[in-house]
Amino acid sequence: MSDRPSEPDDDFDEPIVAEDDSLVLALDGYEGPIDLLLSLARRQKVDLTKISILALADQYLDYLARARRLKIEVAADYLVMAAWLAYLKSRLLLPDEPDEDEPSGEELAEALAFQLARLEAMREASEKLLRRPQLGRDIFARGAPEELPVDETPIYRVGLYDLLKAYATQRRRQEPHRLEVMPTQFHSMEIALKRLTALLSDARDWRTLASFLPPEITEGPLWRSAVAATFSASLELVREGRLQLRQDSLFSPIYMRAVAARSVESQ
Amino acid sequence: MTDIGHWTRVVEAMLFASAIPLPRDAIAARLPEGVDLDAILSTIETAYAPRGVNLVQVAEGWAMRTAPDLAGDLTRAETVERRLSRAALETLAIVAYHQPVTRAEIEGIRGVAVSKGTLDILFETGWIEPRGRRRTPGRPVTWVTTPAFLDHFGLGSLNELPGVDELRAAGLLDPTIGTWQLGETGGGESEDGDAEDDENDDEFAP
Amino acid sequence: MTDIGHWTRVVEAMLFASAIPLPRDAIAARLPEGVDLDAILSTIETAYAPRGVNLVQVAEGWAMRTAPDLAGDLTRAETVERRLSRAALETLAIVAYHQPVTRAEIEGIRGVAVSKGTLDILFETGWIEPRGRRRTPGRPVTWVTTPAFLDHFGLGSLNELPGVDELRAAGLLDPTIGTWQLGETGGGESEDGDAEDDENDDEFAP
Repeated sequence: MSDRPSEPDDDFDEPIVAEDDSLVLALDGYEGPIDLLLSLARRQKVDLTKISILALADQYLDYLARARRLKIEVAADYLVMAAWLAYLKSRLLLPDEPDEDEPSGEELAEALAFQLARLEAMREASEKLLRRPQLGRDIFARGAPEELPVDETPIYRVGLYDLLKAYATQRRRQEPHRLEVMPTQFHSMEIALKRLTALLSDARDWRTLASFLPPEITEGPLWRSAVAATFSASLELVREGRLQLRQDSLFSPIYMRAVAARSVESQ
Repeated sequence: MTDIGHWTRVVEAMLFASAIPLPRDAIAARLPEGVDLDAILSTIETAYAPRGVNLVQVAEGWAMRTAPDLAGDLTRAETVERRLSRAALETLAIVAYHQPVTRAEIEGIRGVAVSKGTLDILFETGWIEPRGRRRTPGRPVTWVTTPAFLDHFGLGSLNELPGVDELRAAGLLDPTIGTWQLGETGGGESEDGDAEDDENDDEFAP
Repeated sequence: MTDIGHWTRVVEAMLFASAIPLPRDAIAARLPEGVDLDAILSTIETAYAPRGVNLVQVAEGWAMRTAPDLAGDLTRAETVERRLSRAALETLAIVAYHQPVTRAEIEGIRGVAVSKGTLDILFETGWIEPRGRRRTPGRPVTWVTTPAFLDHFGLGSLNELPGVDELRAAGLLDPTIGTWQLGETGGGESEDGDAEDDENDDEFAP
């Protein structure tokens, strides 16, 4: 079991292998610019809180420059970071202009150092967590848990209303039932025919069937019956030669227009 | 419980963590040669004998089990809320309104068979009880409601159960089925007559 | 191991019966009043300390667990151990130490986007879960660790996270410092109380 703690460390292999200057460039191994910065910072071999951000910025820019010289493809976020670090460098090297809105170069550097330290802390923390004995791997729970007996006393929450309702329900079931059909509201063909005929004089151009419907009817069974009635009425008018119908394809809107009075006369 | 040998601890942990009783051979297979397993099992058995958990030998092997004498103290009394089935509720109502009533009579009123379980559940609630027998062939048991029934439903006496007229007045006898309108649901409600002690009002509802 | 009190045996049996940690209150609920549960737990803890099975305080409760030093001698569970990626482990640590934390905040700390799959894996493992939302624009979900996480890593509470006191003292768990300095995402992400009585909370409430 003493071999246990070292095991998870493989996960944390760093892409930088060499100690000396001939550092191996492998951007693929990094999870973004911050990860690369952290790796470079570790190479300074100092407490992260005492790190030289200026030196770090130089190392990063140098690293990217080499990567580009070697024609290694560099993702955009690395370049964004490079630009930002170059900016940070300039802010650190040049005297700060008193500007209340912008943080000073030192503040920016501090914030970056903080972020590196915080990420490093989380990495260490995750390693420490992994080194703990884990349930199901190093330590075990009871394999055959026993259910503790429970003595259940049922209680029924029933109110007087439920009781009476139940009685009424079952009584009603014994009684004869009547099916009652309520008067139905619908739009008759007679009404539709009347309406359509009245509107016919204004319908020289193609108009959709829907535009002939009474505007106050917008939905429900009444609307459906109005559509059906109007359509039937239109067929009647077509039969009489007073109306033309057109539908461009299956289920597409139905258009109608009045047949010009002249042609009616000519019939 | 001091000076416990390493392999005793390992066997203890194995027995604890195993999902199934461990046959002696299965334990032995995981120990180095020369370890006296029988002595270990005996040690553990003795150590746990007075405790809340014991090492027991079952058909399949060795296992740790909570001590059987503790069952009573480990049992937790719990009240669970249950719903009365509709059948039970209707049966209860019929007993209340028609008592004393036999099972066959309840079935006659409900129009369906009443399972014995339904009466059992109601008996268990303490709301109904058998009282006497009909002087008819088979001498069937008759059922009545109990004082606990009156108590639970807040009734002073059976006379306080509302009559059929009152049920109707409260709208409880209104049929909700039997009305139909094109394309609409739940449209109109209509009155329905009561067959027994009311004149039938057979006109259509307004 | 002699002269064990009756209620000690009962508590012992309860602890052995359960595979998951029992909150102190859950144990107390099954005991009569006047039983000194803390003394009992302490007695059991001491009695089992040298044994192959120990009483430990995990996940805000008490549980019997095999002794950690026996890990090497016990057969590993048959289940394939889940190898979490480095990204998942880091994310887990960040949730554990910074909870409640939004995905954007995790990304701010890690400096890279957190793929949805990473949170899903941890959620599926049962170690993290969403709890509540930040009262910031977009009302992002916040993540916390579960009792199963504490149980798995043998932690009594979040205060037992390795090095948590030092990290807190060093200000590294301070949520007010965001990632504004990189001019990237997460600029608007600021700490906000989870208190229910925050003003302007409810306008985005579902």
